[in-house]
Amino acid sequence: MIDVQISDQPLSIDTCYNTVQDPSCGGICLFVGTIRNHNQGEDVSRLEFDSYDGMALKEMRKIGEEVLELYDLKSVVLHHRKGALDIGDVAVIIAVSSVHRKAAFAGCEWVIDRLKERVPIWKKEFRGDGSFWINARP
Amino acid sequence: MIDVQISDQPLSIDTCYNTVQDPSCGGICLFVGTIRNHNQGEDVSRLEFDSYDGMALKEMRKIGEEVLELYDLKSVVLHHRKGALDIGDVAVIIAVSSVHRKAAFAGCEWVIDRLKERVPIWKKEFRGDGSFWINARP
Amino acid sequence: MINHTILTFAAAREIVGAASFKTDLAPGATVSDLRARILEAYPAFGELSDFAIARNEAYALPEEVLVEGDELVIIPPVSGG
Amino acid sequence: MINHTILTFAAAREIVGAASFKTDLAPGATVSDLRARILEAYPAFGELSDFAIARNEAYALPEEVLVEGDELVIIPPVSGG
Repeated sequence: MIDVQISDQPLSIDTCYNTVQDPSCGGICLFVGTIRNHNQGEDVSRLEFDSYDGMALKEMRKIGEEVLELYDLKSVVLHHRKGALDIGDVAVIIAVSSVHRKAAFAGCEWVIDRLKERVPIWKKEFRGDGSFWINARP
Repeated sequence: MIDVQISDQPLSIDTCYNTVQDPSCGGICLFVGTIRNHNQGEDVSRLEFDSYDGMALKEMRKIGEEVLELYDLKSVVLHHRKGALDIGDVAVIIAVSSVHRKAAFAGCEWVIDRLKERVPIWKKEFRGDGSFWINARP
Repeated sequence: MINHTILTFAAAREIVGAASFKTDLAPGATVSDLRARILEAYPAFGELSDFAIARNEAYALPEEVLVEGDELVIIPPVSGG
Repeated sequence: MINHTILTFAAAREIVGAASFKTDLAPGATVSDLRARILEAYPAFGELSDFAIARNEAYALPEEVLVEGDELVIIPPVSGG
């Protein structure tokens, strides 16, 4: 099962866990990405996510389909926030369930790596030295 | 920070998440081990954990100390259930926080692997073909 | 000529100063041609690390031919997660 | 002779049929000697995949000498998680 969402409301770890939980699965791996108070040596005060929702959801679903083909997983959930976030807020949650834990760890890490590579969502950091769209400039 | 617990009450993912969450950390990896409805081709109906609490807590703390030395982590939490559990119940939760996600995944997996190797906790499965202390017999 | 509307997000929106802009290209023009037109109209795109073009909600290859009504979007380097 | 109480858990408790049992060993006896005594008193331990002995809440090495008052525990193969 694949569930992908982009939301302007706080994300719920419990919701993601409950969605992948399955009586046939012994291992669930979750990754929670939160807003750090620093980056590249600068203090970060807050953050904004812009998202091209239609394509982002399609890319997230493709990543879900690929990870179910590549790893021995039962279910995968990808939830991403958009809009304005403060330090400590949850930006992204990935949850995957598997019969065996090794596949759960490998699959979960594969999903967040791919998400950061190709899902059209953009992070703007507000820091001491100005505000920047991350990765935009060389 | 290291937090280890063995409990006869249901474990809470939120509690583990909140304990490791830190404004300096962008990545939190959690592993949730649950009771599967099958093992070695047999249906499992329920399960009991026996624990040598004093030593188990010491070994869990040692694993916590070692993982903080080996990986670039901020905090680690290991909570384990004991007593009688049903299918789908949470047996163990590991949560680790890190500035970077790669360390979070690697550290979390290292902890559950070590826990399964050396923490004196034992699982008895009640299945169609009888009840067995897992790993006890060749 | 075919009229195309190009949508912008994030750093691309800051460069263009709007959520979209219009441009026209000859029939048969490709994604690669659109890319050249974008750099011509807004040279500041040359200062980004890179950018991709999405066509109908998927990353487009340079040789794809644009069709009237395509949803075309400039994708600056992503930074989700 | 020194009296030792050996605690049991899980498969070990099923073999012994109790949460503990008593045994005495000569002063200077090691963990290895205790292991031999356990197998002598309860041959069924030979049917386990393996077992370890914990002394004062840590895995004990075979050559460690037992001291009166040690907390001694048979550790069958663990299966937590």
